Parts: sequence; structure tokens; C-alpha cells
Amino acid sequence: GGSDSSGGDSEGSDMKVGFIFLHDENSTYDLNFINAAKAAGKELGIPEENIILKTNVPEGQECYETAADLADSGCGIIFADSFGHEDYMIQAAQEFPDVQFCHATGTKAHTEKLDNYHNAFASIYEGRFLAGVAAGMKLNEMIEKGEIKKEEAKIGYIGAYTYAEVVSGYTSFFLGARHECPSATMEVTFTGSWYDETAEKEAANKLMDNKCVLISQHADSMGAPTACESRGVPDVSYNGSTKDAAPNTYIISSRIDWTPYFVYAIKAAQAGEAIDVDWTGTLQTKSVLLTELNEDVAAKGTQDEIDKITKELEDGSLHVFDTSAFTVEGKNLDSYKADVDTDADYTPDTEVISDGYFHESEYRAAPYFDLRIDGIKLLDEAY
Amino acid sequence: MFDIVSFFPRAVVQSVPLLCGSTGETITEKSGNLNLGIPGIMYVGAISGVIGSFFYEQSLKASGSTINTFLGIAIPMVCSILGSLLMGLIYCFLTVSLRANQNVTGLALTTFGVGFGNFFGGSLIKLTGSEVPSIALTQTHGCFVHKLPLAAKTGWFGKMFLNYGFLVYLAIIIALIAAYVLRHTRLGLNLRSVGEDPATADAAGINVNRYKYFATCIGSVIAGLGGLFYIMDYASGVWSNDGFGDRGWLAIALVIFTIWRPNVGVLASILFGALYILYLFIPTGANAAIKEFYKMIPYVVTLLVLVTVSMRKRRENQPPASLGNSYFREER
Amino acid sequence: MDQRVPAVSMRNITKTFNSGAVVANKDVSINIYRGEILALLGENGSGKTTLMNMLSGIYFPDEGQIFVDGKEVVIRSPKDALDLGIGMIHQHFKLVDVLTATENIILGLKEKGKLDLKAAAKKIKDICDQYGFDLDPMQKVYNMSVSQKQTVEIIKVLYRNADILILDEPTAVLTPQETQSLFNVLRNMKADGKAVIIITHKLNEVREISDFVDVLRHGEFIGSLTTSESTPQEWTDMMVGRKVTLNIERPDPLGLPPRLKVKDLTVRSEEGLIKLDHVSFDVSGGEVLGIAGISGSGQKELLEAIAGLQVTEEGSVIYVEDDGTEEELLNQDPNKIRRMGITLSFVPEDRLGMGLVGNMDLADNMMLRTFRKGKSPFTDRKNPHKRAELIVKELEVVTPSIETSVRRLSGGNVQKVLVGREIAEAPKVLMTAYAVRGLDINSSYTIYDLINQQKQKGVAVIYVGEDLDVLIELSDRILVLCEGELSGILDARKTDKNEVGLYMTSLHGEGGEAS
Amino acid sequence: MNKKTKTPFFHIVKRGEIPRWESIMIHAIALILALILCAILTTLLTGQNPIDVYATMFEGNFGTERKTWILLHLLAVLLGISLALTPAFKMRFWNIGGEGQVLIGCMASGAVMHNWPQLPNALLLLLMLIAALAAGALWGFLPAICKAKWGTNETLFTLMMNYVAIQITAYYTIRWEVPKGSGKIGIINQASHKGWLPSIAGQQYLPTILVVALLTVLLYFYLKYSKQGYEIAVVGESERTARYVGIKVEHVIVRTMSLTGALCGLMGFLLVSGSAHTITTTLSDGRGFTGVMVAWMGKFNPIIMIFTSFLISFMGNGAQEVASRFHLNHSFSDILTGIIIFFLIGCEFFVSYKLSHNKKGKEE
Ligand SMILES: Nc1ncnc2c1ncn2[C@@H]1O[C@H](COP(=O)(O)OP(=O)(O)OP(=O)(O)O)[C@@H](O)[C@H]1O
Ligand SMILES: Nc1ncnc2c1ncn2[C@@H]1O[C@H](COP(=O)(O)OP(=O)(O)OP(=O)(O)O)[C@@H](O)[C@H]1O
Ligand SMILES: [Mg+2]
Ligand SMILES: [Mg+2]
Repeated sequence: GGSDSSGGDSEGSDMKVGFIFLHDENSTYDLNFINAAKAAGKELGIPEENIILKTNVPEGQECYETAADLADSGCGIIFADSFGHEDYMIQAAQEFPDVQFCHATGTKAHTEKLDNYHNAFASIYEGRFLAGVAAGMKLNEMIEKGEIKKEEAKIGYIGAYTYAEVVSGYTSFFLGARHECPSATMEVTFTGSWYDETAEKEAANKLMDNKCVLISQHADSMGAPTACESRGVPDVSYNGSTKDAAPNTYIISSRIDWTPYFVYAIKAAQAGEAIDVDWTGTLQTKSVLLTELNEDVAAKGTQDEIDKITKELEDGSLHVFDTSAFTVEGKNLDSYKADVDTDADYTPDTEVISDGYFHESEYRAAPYFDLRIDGIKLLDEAY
Repeated sequence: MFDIVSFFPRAVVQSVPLLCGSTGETITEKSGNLNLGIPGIMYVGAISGVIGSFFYEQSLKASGSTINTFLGIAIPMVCSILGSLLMGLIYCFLTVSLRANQNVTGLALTTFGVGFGNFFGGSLIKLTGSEVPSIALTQTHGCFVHKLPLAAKTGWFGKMFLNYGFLVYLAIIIALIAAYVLRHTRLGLNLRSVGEDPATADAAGINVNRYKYFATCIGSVIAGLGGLFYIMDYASGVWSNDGFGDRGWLAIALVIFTIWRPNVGVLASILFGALYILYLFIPTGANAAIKEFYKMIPYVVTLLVLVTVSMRKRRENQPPASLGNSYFREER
Repeated sequence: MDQRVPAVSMRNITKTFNSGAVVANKDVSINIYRGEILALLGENGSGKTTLMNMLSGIYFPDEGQIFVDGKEVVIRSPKDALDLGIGMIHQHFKLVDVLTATENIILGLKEKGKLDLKAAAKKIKDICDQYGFDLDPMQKVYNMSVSQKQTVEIIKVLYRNADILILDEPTAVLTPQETQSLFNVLRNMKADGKAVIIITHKLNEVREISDFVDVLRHGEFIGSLTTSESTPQEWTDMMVGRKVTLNIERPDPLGLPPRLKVKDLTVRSEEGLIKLDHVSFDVSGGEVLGIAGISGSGQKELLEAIAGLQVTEEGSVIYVEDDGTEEELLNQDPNKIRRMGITLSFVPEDRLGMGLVGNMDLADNMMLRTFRKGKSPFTDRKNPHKRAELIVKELEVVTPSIETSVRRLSGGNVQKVLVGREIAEAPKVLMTAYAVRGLDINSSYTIYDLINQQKQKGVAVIYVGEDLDVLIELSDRILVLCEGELSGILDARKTDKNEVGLYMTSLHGEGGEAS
Repeated sequence: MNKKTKTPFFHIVKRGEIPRWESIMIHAIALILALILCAILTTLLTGQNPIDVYATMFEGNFGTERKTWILLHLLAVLLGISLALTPAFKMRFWNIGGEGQVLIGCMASGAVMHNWPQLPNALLLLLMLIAALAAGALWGFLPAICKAKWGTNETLFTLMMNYVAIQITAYYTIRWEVPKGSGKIGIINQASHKGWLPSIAGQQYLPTILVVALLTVLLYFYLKYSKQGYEIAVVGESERTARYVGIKVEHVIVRTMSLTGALCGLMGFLLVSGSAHTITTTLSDGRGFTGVMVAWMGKFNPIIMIFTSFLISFMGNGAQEVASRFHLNHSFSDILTGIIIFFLIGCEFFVSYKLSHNKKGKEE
């Protein structure tokens, strides 16, 4: 292999930047990345022809091929957006030591120890927590209006997979909701796919049939929001506003803005400086955002509450995974070893609880919170 | 926890695309044409409706007026019908007029149709510039899901049988009419004979090519309505690429499952619809992977039925005898 | 000429196939009048069916005109023909198997109102009563016997009130009784003023039913005769094109011991009809055993049973090896039987459907028999090629090359390839059925020569033929079958056509005195 | 009856044999027309001039050495799958289960690779190969035996078997997922390269390409010159003839479909061991269906199939480049593929038939 191209040597603003996306603009998830890529390019004044976007790159050999092809065509830094791209990015990183490979959502950079391979994520659990706050306030409003009783404040949540990224997401969302509405409970169901309109829609319907009065999801299709809209059940979305399709039920959505990371990494690559092995965007870096609040649906005062709690999260007076806020099998935790170093045996390897809270996304960028806390029922596991 | 009153309607809405697809394919196959292009046709039926209603809604937005229910239904319907009709015509032109191989034509039509749907879907999505990439035809959706007036007042009965958009009833009515026509009318008799033995039908004065064209095109249109239902009713007017999935293939499977009887299809498609989403309702316990086996259920059931039917070998349960062959009068 | 207006007049019709390579009809003109029955005669492949197919709309003529009742018409499809009152009963049934008789009969009709099968069934019953048919209107065609299917075909035409009726070899599959009732129907129709055209190869039927005879030869119209004023000999001469006296040199049998011993062979058809009834005979190496009988008297079943292709009910077929050991052939693997040296060269109706693969070339078709030979996983292609070349040369097969697919050859040539291949197998027993069907005189002689050569090599030859003259001249002994029973075994050198004919039509020739 | 006296302007007649060059010409013209239509369409949608578009396509395939290797690999995989499908199709067995047969081959070899990384590499590769062949053969055998025994509809049977294969694969990708819950396996044996086909001359895809090249030659001889190939041809042409000459039709059906399945399994092995090094449900990527079209358009002749699969790989790959360069949706390539196939199968009509102008009847 190898290439005779000028890959790593090109410096300054004429350096090409490559992006690898799992799908194209038609996927919520990828659109978020694509927009960020374009925004970062604009912010850094990189000419459009030097930003190469490769869409619909499957999580397989094609990813390696695309990465290598981008390196061939002179890219100094290459990003990939999907979890399943990771191994192939590593493969390419090994082959092109002069090119920087940055992988979003991956978990292996800190164990692979390659100089040119990096992971990034954002503390989206904070965004979820805030979205959960909006949900909790909505539940309170429903209780106040007498639409439901206190103990009927049940949230439904549709998750794609059962791994830490999703667990961390629904738990923080739930904790946010319970922060406002202490009687809230949650049911979670999994679809086993990031994008399956029918499964997500039917999962939402199932949850609503189970008397969930508010729905949120961590999967990419419009299945859940539209199901909620048809039945008038409020929905907290993910990755972007779904107001167009669900004007009467959409409340708010949290999302990651990847622009700050792209700008940071590209700048570093241009300057020939080292890029963080694991980079975690936060509320402060403006990596974690909430999308427009739908005032028509949200409870009164939601925006103020969100602003207040944002401040608390930012100044560290509030922690999302405060161990006093949740129990596992009835007990508060003071120690937990998480599987931070990815391996096939899922070996727990790192102590992650200290100072009274679970340190999410600190030992690596990607989430590793995988506790099953009380108050959340996993439907698929219950016979 | 399992609640039939709420599960049944879910199965019914799942069944409609399958029913439309299988009614369409049954009619087509009765003329001796094996149209493996149905999956593509259903995509085209859906996207054509979307295109029509998209531009209608855009024009409404521009002029600031509200949607007219009649136009809101008629425009996507007509577009969908034209779209799938065109696909049917391509198939007929190639297989009937040019006598191309039906399997290859069908497969190519599926490649083409799915690509067509996703391509134009994707391109329209770009036009909307919305934050979440989807075309949300919420107003049109509203027109398509007007429920029957009694639905809310009749309790479980209303919930199970009256609480659907009109396309659900239309699909069932079409299936029943198709069954009646095939079984009890001259038209149906002639059509069946074309599929069984075109040379005989021809000698009896039946215009074989015309029947093949008509049946295939009507079949395509009906199948296309299944795609339209998916988007405008089930998916709430939101087009997302590949959302329709492989229902088209299941619809073809259903044809054999129902031994070429659209009236059986009404129930069979509800059964299939139920099986299709059943996995979401069966708990997995700690082994989440087992869900993937549950997803196999509809296919395994089809296999079992297929093998049993073939073992019984009743003459009436066999596919139309000339299925898959092209007909040329002077061939001997 | 005739002052009446013909019901149908076909003028200067030409029809070619395969881009003009095959001229099926050339400048043919015929007339059919109402109240008359016309017999259309000609050898196989002379274009009779093609001509009638143009009348019934299956084929479209290249050139020529068709007049119905004096008006020029263009018949583009069967529908046009039906609208003109032309109904045809095809050589091969055109019925939908999974439908009932009634459904088949009303197929394609444009009657007003809703489909009323009961009413239609009633009407069908009436027709049955009127003409004396026996038919269950609700019976499915796949459950019917051949003659029942034939009945449906006839009623289909009657139901449509066709007044110009074409029957293409309707009697080939009927028993004599059934034939008689069919003829009664035809006479009734004639009396009703309908025009009837019948195609048949059975000259006694021509004599019995027709008023006029039109003869085609090699696609051309040869002449028209009044039935009552002409003789079968004249018709035959016209069909063949010259006076043919067969003179086959017949070597004496070699007098070898029996090669095959057939005992009490009994076969039933799928419909349960008896096809062969306790037939017993021997055949020796170096002799030609001719088999005579009306078509469908069990010849096919007999040969196929010996070749292991036919399920038998009872009996035995013993093959005697050169060293005298005997071996039972019944219920054996056809391949094994072949390996012993028993070849059946059978010329089915569907020439390409069974004995040959139409889409393969000559060499590949030679391989059908030989491809298994040898241990190599690959086929030997040199020998089949050589064999094909040899056959092409010896039998004067007209073909552009050895690499031409057989489907492209004419029927006669297809047949030469088939018979040539089977004989080239160097058999111990050679069975041929209708080996010269569709062959011209020259080729027929070539085949006879080949058969005699085989005989002289010590091969036991069973020869099923249609032409009695040939049978008598070629065979050493003649076995006559009558409705599946052995009617007699005659010494060919001592018998004549009359005697054989008698044995053919009645068991043991009881019907009359052998002269 | 007056309306009936109009002679139709032309009617269709079957042609005799036509010379090979004429047949090639007809196909070439159809291809050119298809390309023109594709160019017009692309221009309408992108506003680019067609020359640029085809230049971009060419660049997407031959722009760099790597791109060429990628094209060759795509071509090899598609051709391999098409070749695998050919024996069954030649026998007129409508197998649209190539997708599942390939996938189950992937699954089987991936399973071996995942579960026994400690074995010596050569043995591991051998076991992977055997597992893939066996699994593929089973996927071919099942529909074949039902078809042979009861005449079960093979089109539907094989279609359903695709889904069964997909779900089995989905099950195991979750069983073996890393990290827990992600539903992905990732590259298997990434560090040790156990069970990976070795690169030849530094080229990772070369082994796959060479195997497929060999397969092409073998299958050409198998179909054309072997006894079994001959039997397949006879059964495909006419079952009655086959029985008449003593070929055991049921036996041939089962044997041939098992072969097709096994070869699909082989392709699965090559995909997993030669390039992907993982298992996902999308590994065969629709090529089980595309392969049917390739085989058919290549008239089941392995040599012609090289051209048809090249055409489809080239167009697909090129259209991706066009899509990426001009920001078009990637489904664009499916539309182009569809159009080209329509033209290529449509033109067969002009090989077998022609329109004959009707001479007017002579006036009297
Ligand atoms: N569809 C066709 N395609 C090509 N050739 C044909 C076709 N139909 C008939 N022919 C040819 O036309 C010629 C006349 O055939 P036709 O069937 O009319 O003969 P026939 O007189 O009816 O013979 P038979 O007594 O065997 O029924 C033959 O050479 C035949 O091979
Ligand atoms: N199924 C078919 N499709 C196309 N052409 C056919 C078919 N069957 C027969 N033919 C053509 O019909 C022609 C004549 O066939 P037929 O068997 O009737 O010949 P024939 O006149 O009896 O020949 P011969 O003069 O050798 O006795 C052949 O040239 C053949 O190419
Ligand atoms: Mg005839
Ligand atoms: Mg002839």
C-alpha cells in the first residue's frame, strides 16, 4: 500500500479535509455531521473543493477503501462519523501514518495508541438531561391539569441498541425528567437498528398503548415522532427539531454540534500540532445543543428552567450522574468499574465513580455509563 | 400486557401495503406475468404521490391558503397511479411486446424503482431544507386519515374496525372486488385462461396481449397504492429513504401464500402484518439477540406454507401454468 | 365454374417461416362451399395446418387474400375468425386444464350480462342432447379422457354457432365408435348448411365423410377432386407427386435365435384404459419384425415398455444375450437397458420435445446418447462431431453446418438426425417408430437401406410403420395390433395389404376371409 | 365486417439464425442508446455536460491505482456471484436466493474465524472455506430438494431463504458484538490477521480476483465441456428429453443447486476472508440479485459475463463518483443500472424477431 501523494505534507489552509459518512443528507444523524463539516470548512476558510465529502460509506471494507482513497487524493485529515467505521479507520491510520484520522463516537483510540488516530464525542448526556428537564416539566403540567395522576407519569423511550451510548442517553434523560417530576418512571424498548421506521413507530405505539404519556427516542427515523403526532402524545426528539412533521407534539430535542471539534482538529492538523486522543465536547464548547423549544407544546417556564440548570451543569454544582440521584437495585453506588477499554470479553476495567458522581466521558470520549438504575423498566427483558 | 384491541389495528395498518402489493401481483400473475418489479413499483407509487403532494403543499405555502381535502387526496392519488402505471407499462412493453425475460425485467424494475424512489425522495428532502431530513406532508396526511365518524363512539369495536384512513378500506374493497372478478365474471375467466394457456385463450378469441397489458398495469397501480398508503397514512406523510423496506418482496410471497386469492389475502395480509411486527412484542429476556430470530417468523411461516401447499399438489393451487413465459402466437 | 358463392375462398395464399427459409404455403387457392364437407389432404408438413391456421387467425399470411361469403376479409387474430363464424378444432387441443368444460366452452365469448355458468351448462346440455354427446359440463378438463376433450372442443365450436368448421385431424385420437358419432355430427352440420373442412390422414374416412378432396404437396395446391369420382390411389399419387412403387431389396433373415421374448405384456394408460393386452411374441437377430395397426393401437406403448420408458401392469420382456443368458428387462433402469444394446428410435409427435434438444447443435445432440461414456469428467466431443458429420453425409441431412441448432432444421432433417443417431449406437435390438414419418421418398429409402444393413449385421429390428406397402416389403414378419391386442403375426412374404388391413381392423382378421 | 378489411401495417415474425456480428451490433446499439439516455438524464439532473459526466465516471474507476483495484475487486465479486448462480439458471431453476447463499457463506466462514482464532492460519482458512461451502450448499440444497420432490416454487423458497440467512447473521452479530450492546462485531482478528487471506504482491484483493478468474475458467469448462455441465444444459432445455436419455432429473437439480449454493458460499468466504474481515447483514449488498441479471444478460456464458459484470460495476462505481462530485443522491446509480438493463434485455427482441412489413393483397 502506501501512497506517493502529498497526504501529510500539505499544510496550511490548502490542506484537503476528508469526511466519511455512513449515509447521506437523508439521515438525521449524518446530516448533523455534514452540516458541521460544511460549517467548519466555512469557518476556517477552506475552499469548497478541498472539503471532500464521501456519503453512503458502509461500515465495512468500503470505509477503509474510502479512507485510503481520501488519503491518496491528498487529505491531511479524515473524519468518519459512524461507530462501525472505527476498525477500518484504524486500519487506514496504520497504513497512512502522516494522515490524521479522527473518528466520532469510537472507543478505541486510547487503547490503540496510534499517534494519528483519535476519538471524539460530546457530553450529550448533559443535553439529554436538559431535554429530560423539559419532559419532566411537561409531565408536571399534565399532572397539574389533571390529565394524569402523579403515579401515571410514565415516559416511554425507544432505544436503538443496548450499549452504553444509548444507556447513558436514556438514563440521563430520565434523571433530567425526574429532577423535575419525582414521580416519573420510564419504560425502554430497543429496536436493534439505528434506522428502522416501522420498528420505531410500532415501538412508540406499543409504549403509548402501555400508557406512556411522553415519548423520547434514540434512533434516527421519523417513526417515533410521527407516531406521537398521530396520537397526540408529546415527544422529545433527538438530533434535530422534528417540528415540521410533529407540530403538535414535538417539545424539544438535544443534539451534538460537531463544528467545534472539526474546527479544533483541522486547525491542529494544519498547524502540525497533536490532536487529543479523546476529545469530549461540552456545553461550554457549544458542542452540546438544544434545538428550538416548541412553546406551543412545552410547559410554561421550560426555557427558564433549562437555562437555570444549564448554568448549574456548567459551573459543576449539578452533576447528571450524581450518585445520590439514582439507585441500582435499591442501593446508592459509591464504586463502579466500567468497561472503558473495549474488549471482546467486556471486562470492567476502570473505576468511574468518585466525588459523588459517575464520571461519564472523562476516561474516554465515548459514553460508558451502562448501569441499570431503578425506575427504568426495560420492556424487552421482561417476560 | 398483550392487548389485542390495540395490537390488531397495528397489524391492520401493516397489512395494507402487503395486501395492495399482493392483490396487484395476483392480478398480474393471473395473466401469466411474474412481476418481480413489485417492490420497485411500490416505491414509485409512493414517491410519485409524494412528489405530487409536495408541490401542492409548496404551492399552498406560497399562497398561504389551507389544504383542500379533495385536492389533497386526488393529487397524490393521481400522481401515484400515473407513476405505477408507467412502471407497469415499462414491464409490459419489455415482457409482452418485446418478450424479454420476466424475471430479469422484474428484478431490473425493482432496482430501478427503489433507486428512483430514494433518488427523488432524497432530492426533494434537500429542497425542504428542514433540520431533520424528511419531507413532512402533514397536511396531506391529514386528508388521508379522516376517520369514520363512529370510530370514537363505539368502543373496542370502533378501535379495531372503524379507526382507519380510507385507503385501508379501499385496499380491502379492491381485494374483494378482484377476488369476485377473478372468480365470477367473464373478465376473470378470460384473464385466468390467459395465464393458464395463452394459446388457448388466443384461439378462443381473447386478445392475450391486451389482457396481459391491462392486468399488469392495473396490478401495478394497485400495488402502487400500497406504497402511497405507507407514506400518506402509515408514515404520516413523511418520506424517508428506504423506509418502505422490503414489503414489496413480502407482498409477492403473500401471493403464493394466499394461493392466488385476493379475498384470502385480506386475512392473510393481516396475519402477515401481525407476524411482521410481532417481534417487537415478544420479550427477549437477557438475550437481546433472540429478537433477530423472532424477525424470521414471517419468512419461516411462508416457507412452511409453501412446502405444504406444494406437497398437497392440488391442481387448483398451482401457479398459473404459463407464469413466467412470454407468448408468441406463431411459436410452435 | 361454380356459380355459387363459396363460404370461404382463399386465394394465392403464401406463408413462410424463419425469414422466408421455410415456405409452408405457396400460392395456394382453395374454395369451400356451404353444405359440403371438404377433405384437405397432404403429407406431413405439406402445409395443411398452416393453411387452416391462417383461416382461424393463428397465422397471418405473407401474401394472398381471404374471402368469406364473397367479401374480402382480413383475419388478424382468432377473434376476427370467430366473428366471421369460422371455428377450428386444432390438431393439439386448445383447452385450459384447470377449468371446467363449461368454462372452456364459453371462454372469450362476449355474451351480455353476468357470467352465468348454470345457464351456460344448460345450453351445453341442450347441444349435447341435440347431437348425442355425453358430457358433464362441470367436469374439469384435467380429469377428462382424450375423447372427452375432443367433445369439449367440438361443442366449443358448436356453442359459438360457427358455420364454417375446420377440424384438424380430429379422429387421430378417437375410437371407431367415437369417430362414427363425430361423423354423424358432421353430417348434421352439413345438413344445416354449414361448411366443413376436415384434415385427416385416414383415407377411408375421407371416402366416408367428404364430398370433395383438396390436395397439398410441399405447400402447393395440387388439385381438387370429387370424392365419389376418384380413388384413394389417385389422392395418394397426388400427395406424393409421382407414382411410387416400392421396391425394397429384402435380404433373407439370418435365422439367428430369438433375441427378445415378450410375454403377456399389459399396459394401462393413466386414464385407466387398456393400451396393451397380454401381447406375446419373439423377435430374433437378423430379422425385421414389422408392426402394423391403426394409429394408437398400442404401438407406442409396446416399444416404450421394452425400452423401459413405460410403466407396465403385467408380463415380461426377456432379453437373450449372445451366450444365451436371459435377462428380464421390465422395471429396469432405461440406461441399463440401453447399455445392453436396445435402442428405441422413436419419432414422437413432438419431434424436438423428446428425442432431441432443439437448442443444441447436431454434435451436441449426438452426445445425448454417448456423453456418459468413459471415465473422464469431461465429455468427448470429437467422436460425436465425427458421428454428426457422418450422418450428415450418409443421410444427406440439409444443414448449414454441424454447429447449427437442430431446431432450425426442417422436420425431415430433424428426423434423419434422430434416426441416424440411434442407428449409430450399434444396437443389438433396434426399434423404430414412424421412422420415415415426414420424410421424402429419397430419404425414406435411405432409412430402409440402413435398416436392412442393421438386419444383416444380426440386429433384431422392430419396425413400426404406417405405410402398409412399405411394411410388407421391408419386414420378414408382420405383427398386427388391434386395440391393444395381438391380432396376428403374418409372414410378410406371403401376405398382402388386404390381409393386413383386415387384421388391423378386427381381431385375428375374423371380419373376413383372407385371400 | 368492413372494418376488418384493413391490413395491419406490420406483424412480428420469428427470425432465423442471425450471424454473431449482427447480434453483437444489436447489443452495441442498445448499449449506446442506453448510455445516451443515461447521459441526457444525468445532464438534466446535474446540469453537467455528458462528456464531463462520463469522464468523471471514468476517473472514478481508473483515476488512481487504488480505484482500479477497487473496481477490479467489485467486478470480481459480482462476476463470482453471477458465475455461482449460472449453473442453476442454465438449468432453468429460478434461484433468486443468491443473496442468502452468499450471506450464509459469509456467516459460516466468519463464525469459524471468530471462534477459533487460535488455530494455525492455514487450517483456519481451510476450515472457513469448508464451512462456507457447506453452508452455501445447504442453502442451495433445501429449495432444490423440495423442488425435486414436490415441485415447490423455487423463486419464493429461495427468496425466503435470503431472510432466514439475514436473520441468522443478525443474530450472531449481536451474539458476538463488541462492545456489548452495539450490534457490531468490528474487524475480526484485527491484530493477528488470523483467517485473513494473505495479500499477494502487496495487493489485498488479488487473491479474490485470482480465485474468481480461475472460477471463470473452470466454470466455462464445467458448463461447456463436462458431463455434468452437459446434463445441466439438457435438463434446462427439456426435462422430457433428459428423462428420455436416462438423466435423473431430480438428481441433477439437487446437485446443481448445491453447487450453485456452494459457489455462492465460496464468494461469501472470499468477501469475509479476502476483504471485509467481519460479518454484517449487508455484505452481499444486493449482488445476489444483480448477479441474476448479469448471468442472464451474459447468456450464461462466463466469458460474456465478464463484460456484463464489468459494465454494471463500472457504471455503479462511476455513478458513485458522479454522485459524490456533483452532490447527487447515490441512488442515482440504481436508476442508471436499471436503464441499461432495460435496453440490453429489450434488444434481445431484435435478435429473435423482426417486424415484417405486410404487402398489400393484390386487388382483383
Ligand atoms: N410456427 C411455425 N414456425 C416455423 N415453421 C412452421 C411453423 N408452423 C408450421 N411450420 C412449417 O410449415 C410447414 C407446414 O407445416 P404444417 O403444420 O402446416 O403441416 P401439416 O400439413 O399440417 O403437417 P401434419 O400432417 O404433420 O400436421 C412445415 O414445414 C412446418 O415445419
Ligand atoms: N418450432 C419451430 N420453430 C421454428 N421453426 C420451426 C419449428 N419447427 C419447425 N420449424 C421449421 O419448419 C421447417 C420445416 O419443418 P418440417 O418439419 O415440416 O419440414 P418438412 O417440410 O417436413 O421437411 P422435409 O422436406 O425435410 O421433409 C424447418 O425448416 C424448420 O426450421
Ligand atoms: Mg397439421
Ligand atoms: Mg415433412
